[in-house]
Amino acid sequence: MQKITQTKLIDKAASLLKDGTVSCVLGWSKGEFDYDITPAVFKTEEELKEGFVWNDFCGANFSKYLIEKTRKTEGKILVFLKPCDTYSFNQLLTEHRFDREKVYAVGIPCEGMADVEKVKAACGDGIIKIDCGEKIAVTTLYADDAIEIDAKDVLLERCVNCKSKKHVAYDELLGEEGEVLESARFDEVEKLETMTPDERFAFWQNELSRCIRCNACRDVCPACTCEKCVFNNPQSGVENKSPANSFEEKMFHIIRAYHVAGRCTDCGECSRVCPQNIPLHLLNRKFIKDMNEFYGEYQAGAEVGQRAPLVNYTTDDVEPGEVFDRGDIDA
Amino acid sequence: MNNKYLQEDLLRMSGVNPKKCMRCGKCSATCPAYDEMEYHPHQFVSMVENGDIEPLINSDSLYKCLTCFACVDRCPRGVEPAKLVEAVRLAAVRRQGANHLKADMVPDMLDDETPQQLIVSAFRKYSK
Amino acid sequence: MQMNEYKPLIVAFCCNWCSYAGADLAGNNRLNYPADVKIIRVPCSCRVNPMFILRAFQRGADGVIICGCHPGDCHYTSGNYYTRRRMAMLFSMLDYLGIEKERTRVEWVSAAEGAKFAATMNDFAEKVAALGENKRLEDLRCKR
Amino acid sequence: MQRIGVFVCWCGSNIAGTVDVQAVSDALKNEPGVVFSTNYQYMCSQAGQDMIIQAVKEHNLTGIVVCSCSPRMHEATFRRTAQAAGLNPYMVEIANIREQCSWVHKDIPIGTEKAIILGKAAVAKVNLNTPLTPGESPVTKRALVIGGGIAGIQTALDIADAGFPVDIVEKKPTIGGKMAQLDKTFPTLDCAACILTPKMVDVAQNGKIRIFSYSEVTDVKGFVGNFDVTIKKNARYVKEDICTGCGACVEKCPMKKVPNEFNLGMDNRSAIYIPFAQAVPKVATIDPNACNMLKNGKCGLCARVCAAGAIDYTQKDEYIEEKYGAIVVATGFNPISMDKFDEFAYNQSKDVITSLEFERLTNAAGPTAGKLLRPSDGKHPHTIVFVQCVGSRCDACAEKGKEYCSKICCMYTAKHAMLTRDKYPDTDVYVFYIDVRTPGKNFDEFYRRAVEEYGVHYVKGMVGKVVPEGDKLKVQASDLLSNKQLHIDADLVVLAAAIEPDKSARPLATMLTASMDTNDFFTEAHPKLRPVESPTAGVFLSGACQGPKDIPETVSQAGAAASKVIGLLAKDKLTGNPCIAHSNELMCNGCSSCERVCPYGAITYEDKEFRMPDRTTLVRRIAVVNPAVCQGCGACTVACPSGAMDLHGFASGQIMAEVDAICK
Repeated sequence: MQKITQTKLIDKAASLLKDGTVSCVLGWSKGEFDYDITPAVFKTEEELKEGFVWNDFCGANFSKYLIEKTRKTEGKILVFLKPCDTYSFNQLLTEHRFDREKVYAVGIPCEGMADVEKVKAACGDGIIKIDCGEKIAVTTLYADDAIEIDAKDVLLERCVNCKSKKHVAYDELLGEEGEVLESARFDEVEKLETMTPDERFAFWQNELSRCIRCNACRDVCPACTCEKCVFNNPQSGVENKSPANSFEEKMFHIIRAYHVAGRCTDCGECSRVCPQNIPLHLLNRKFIKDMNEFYGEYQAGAEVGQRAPLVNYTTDDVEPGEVFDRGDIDA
Repeated sequence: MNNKYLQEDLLRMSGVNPKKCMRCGKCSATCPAYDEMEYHPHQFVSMVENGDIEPLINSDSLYKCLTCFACVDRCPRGVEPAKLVEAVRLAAVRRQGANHLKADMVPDMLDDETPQQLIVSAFRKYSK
Repeated sequence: MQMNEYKPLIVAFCCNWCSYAGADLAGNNRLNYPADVKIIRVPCSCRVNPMFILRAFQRGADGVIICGCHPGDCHYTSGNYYTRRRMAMLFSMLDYLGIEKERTRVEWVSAAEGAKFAATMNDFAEKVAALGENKRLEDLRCKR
Repeated sequence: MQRIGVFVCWCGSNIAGTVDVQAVSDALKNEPGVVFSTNYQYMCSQAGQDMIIQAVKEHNLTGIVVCSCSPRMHEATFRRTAQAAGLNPYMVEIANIREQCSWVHKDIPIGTEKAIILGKAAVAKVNLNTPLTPGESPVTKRALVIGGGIAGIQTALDIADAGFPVDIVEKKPTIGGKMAQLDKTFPTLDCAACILTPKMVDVAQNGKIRIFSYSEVTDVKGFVGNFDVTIKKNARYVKEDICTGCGACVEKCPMKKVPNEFNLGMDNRSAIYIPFAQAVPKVATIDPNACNMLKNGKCGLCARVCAAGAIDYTQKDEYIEEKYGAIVVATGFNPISMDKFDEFAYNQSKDVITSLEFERLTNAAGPTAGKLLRPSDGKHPHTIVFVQCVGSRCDACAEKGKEYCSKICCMYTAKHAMLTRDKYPDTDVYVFYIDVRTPGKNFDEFYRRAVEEYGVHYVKGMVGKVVPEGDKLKVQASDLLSNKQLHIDADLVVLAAAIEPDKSARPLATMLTASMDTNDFFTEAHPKLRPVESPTAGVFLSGACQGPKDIPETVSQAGAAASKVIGLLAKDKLTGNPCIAHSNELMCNGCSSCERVCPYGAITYEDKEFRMPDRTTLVRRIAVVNPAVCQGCGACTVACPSGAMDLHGFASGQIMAEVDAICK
C-alpha cells in the first residue's frame, strides 16, 4: 500500500500542466497486464486520468528517460521520483547527462514495490486482475475468489533491503521526507565472499548461464547511458549481441558491472527487469562494498558533483594483491 | 667447531650484519667500559667479520661489556655491536660447558636487597 | 610446436617508463625468466583497460600481469594510482566470480629493478603453471 | 590493407645466438599484411637502414616491423629511417627480440618461438597503425629560475647573457643563498663574499634579469615552452622601487631583539632589516612577526625616518602571473637539524655548533666581527674538536641521519681547521674522521697541508659523546689507529652536519610534476647523460637541489642547465609527441570522467551542435583534448565509459590486436 494516492499524483500533474510549469509528464501507465506497469508520457489531463497509474507495481526508475526526453521536449518535464530514483537523478546530473533546468522533479514517498515473481509464487499462474488497496488482491483464472496478499510479503529484493527513504533531489516533495536507512544489502555479497572460489564459480556459472542476452539490464540501467554502448560498437572489441558460449555471459556481466562501478546507485533496476531472474545486483553491490571498504563510504548520486572512487585516488590505497583477504577477515 | 661455522653461528644468533660497519669507531667512542676491555666494540665487529674469533672467546673483554647498548643506540649504520658481544659470550659459555655462574650458585647470592631483575640479567649474562 | 609439458601463456602489460625498461634491464643482465611471458608495451599502466585483461583470458591467456612504476614515481604523476584502484576492483570481482586469484597480478617494477622483474615473472609463471590451464575464463572458440 | 615489411636483426650474435632469425623472417612472411620479410646482421647500421629504405621503395611498403633490440634503443633510429624512405615515422613498430627474448632465453627453439610471436604482435599492431603528425606549440622566450643562490645566480646570468629574459624567484629578502653566509672557499681560500657579491651586482644590473625576492612560486600550470606560473610576492611592507637601502630605518627601529637568521640566530637584528650589507636587492624588509606597528599599530618610527617614504604598512601579498618557456630549479640545501643527536649535546651547550655557524663565527661580517670566540662566554677557545659525518652515511633504516655522503664536509672542515690554526696558532685542533674524502682539483693537497703545515690533529675515529662540564666540553672519542679511547676537554665542538634539500623542494616538485628520490633530491632525466634535466620536459636542475655539491660543481651545473634552457628557448616551436589522446565526439557522453583523471588538465568540454538523422539539431557536451598539453598517458581512455577516448599510437584496437596475436 502506497501512502500517497494515485489521485493526488494525477491532480498534481494536471495542475502543473495547466499552469504551464511543465509541458509533459513522465509517469507510469498500465501495460498488457496489471503487473507490468510501463513508463509513459502524458501531455493532457485527459491522458493522465485515462492512463496514469500509481500502485505497488510502479518500480520503473525514470531518471534515464530524462536524457532523451529533455533533448526532444520544449519546456519542462514533470518527473515523479521515488527516493531511490533521486540518486540516479543526481548521478546523471553529475555526469552532465541532462539539463536540470528542463526538469521539474516531484519527490514521492515509496513503501516498496512488489515483485511480480513473488506475487506469482503466492497466487499461482493465470493472473488476470490485480487490485492494489490495503492489500494486493489478485484474481486468477483458476481461483474463484481474489487472493489477498500483504504487499510487505512480496517486496522486491531491492525494497526489502531499501537503502534510503530520503529524496536527495527534487523541486517539490509530496508527503513526508524519509531517512537514509541501515540496510542489510551487503549480507548476500558477504555470504558469497566467504564461500570457496569453487563454490562461487559454481554459483555464478549457474546464475549467469541462464542469461539470454536480452540486454534488458543494460537498457534499463540509469548508469548505462552511453551515446554508443560498447556492446553495440564493433570497434570496442566486445561487440556482441547474443551469447555464443559461457565465456561471453561472464564477459558481458563483468564489463557491464565494471562500466557502472562507482556510478551505480544500487537502484536495483537490473535485477528487477531480468527475465531470467539473475541476481545482477550482487555484482554491482560487490563493487559498492569493495569501494566502501577500501576507499571510504561512497554513495553514488548522494550529491551532484561527487568524485567517484574510480576517478580518484589516495597515495596509500590498498594494493590490488591485497583485496582478496578482505572477505575472509570480515567473515 | 671450525671458524666458519662459529662465525655463521654468531651472526645468526646475534642477527648482526658486520658488513654494514663503515669503521667509524663510534661504538668504541661511546663505550663506557672501553678502558676495561682488551678488545673494544669495533674490534668485536671487525674480528668476527674476519673470522678471528678465538681471541675474543678467550678474552675477559666479554664480561667487561656492560650490555648498556650505548653502541647499539649510537651506531650510525645500525650494526648493533653489543648484540655481537652477547653472541660471543654465549659461544664461550657453550663451548666450555662450564658457566661463569652456575644455577646452584644463585640461591646463595639472593638477599632481599638485590632486585630480582639483577639476578635474572646476571644469570642471563653469565650462563646459558 | 607440440609440447608435452604444460606451458602457461602469460601476458604482461608493462609501462614504457619503468617496467618496460626494467624488463630491458633484466635482458641486459641476462636474467632468465620463462619464455611464456610475452610483454605488451603501454605508455603507462593506467592505459591498461580491464577489457584488455578479459580479452587476454578470452583468447586463452592463463595469467595476466600488469607492471607499472612504483606508486609516487609515475612518469605521468598519477597514472599508476588509478591503475591500482581499477585493478583492485577488477581482481576483486574476478575473485568474486570464482576465478583463481593467482592468475592476475599487479607489480610495481622500476627501471632499475631488472632483477625484480625477472624474479616477479619467474614467480608469477610458476604460480600460474601450478594452477594449470585457464578453464574458468576461456572462450572455446578461441582455443588453439 | 597495409603493405608491411618485416626486418629481423641479428644484432651480430646477440639475437642470432639464441634466435633462429631465418625462421623468424620466414614465419612472419605469412602474416596478414606482410609483403616482404628479411633478416640482416645489423639492422641499425647504415647498410641495414639502406636495406629498409630500398625495400620500402621496391615493395611499396606502408608499414615496417623491425624485430631487433628494445624500442627504447632504436625506435627513434628506425622512425628516422622510415621518414627517409618517405613513410610516416609512426608506421614503424619494433618487436623487442633482444632484451626481452634472446638475452633472457638460452634455448634456440624457445627463443625462436617467442621471437615469432613477438613479431606477430608487432605486425598485428602495424596493421592498425595510422600516420601521425606531431603537433607544434610555441615557446615563450622567458625563463624562470627558482632559487637565488649561487646556482640560480649563475644560471640566470648565463641565460641572460644569451639574450633571453630571466626571472629569479627567491624566498628570502635577498639573493645570495648559502654562499653569502660562507667565510672563505676551499681550496683557494678566496673570500666567498668577494667572489659572490660582484655576481649579485651583475644580476641586479642586468636588464634581462628580474628579481622577485621575498617571493615564492605558488602554482605552475602548462607544459614545456608554455608554463603559466603564479608567483606570490610576500608583503615586505617596504616599497621596493622607492627604498634606497640607506638603513636609517634599521638603525632607528626600537625592536632590536629578533634572532638574526643570516647569522643563524647567533646575534639579533631589528624588526625592519636588510639581511647583510651587500644584499640584492638592497631593500629593507619588515618582519611582520616582530614589528610592533604591524602587530598592534604602535610605533611607526621607520615610516617617520624614511626620507624616501618607502614604508607601507598596508602592503598586501601580491600574486603575479607570468608565462615561461623553461623553469630551472635551484632550491639548494640546508644543514639537517641536530635535534636528534643528543650525544653531541648540541641543544645543551651553546659551544657545540654546526659548521655553518662556525662560518659565521669566523666571518668578518658575522656576530663576532670575525674573531673566533665561544658563543657561550665570548672567550677564545683553545681546544677545538671537529666531528665529521654527523648524520651523513647513516644506515637506511636509521631515523636520524641520511644515507648519502654530504660530500662537502671533509673539505670545509679541513678549511676550518687550517684557518683556525693559521689565525690562532695557540689552539689545538682535532678532526675526527671516518674517511677523508678529497676527490677534486687540489683537494687532497689542501687536506695534507692542513695536517702537515698547520698541524691539525686528524684522528681516525668518531666522537661518541660530548658532555658539558663547567666551561669545558668533555669529549669522549675513539682513536682507532692507536686503539685508544680519547678524552678531550674541548672549548668548542664543531659538527659537520649532513646537508639535505630545502624543505620547499617537495611541494615545488609536486607543482612541477618533477620526480624526486627518497631523500627529496630532484631526479635527473638520466643520471649520467642528462644530469641537469628533470624527466619533466622543460624543467631543469641546478645546484644542490639535485644532490650535494660544492661551489665549483654547482657553478658548472648551473652553466650546463643554462645552456639547456638556451637550447630550448632558441627554438621558435616545439614539436610534441603525437601519441596523444583524442575523443570521438559521436560517442562522447560528456560525463567528465576523463577530465577528472587527467593529470595535466588537458581535457576541456564544449557544447557542440549535432545534426540528427531527423534533421533536428542537438547540442551535446563533448570532451576536447588539448594536443599541446596531453602527454599521452592514457588514463582517460580507461576512465571513459563509452570508449570514445582513445590514444594515438596505443589505440585500444592496436593493443587488443597485440593481445590476440600473442594469445593465438
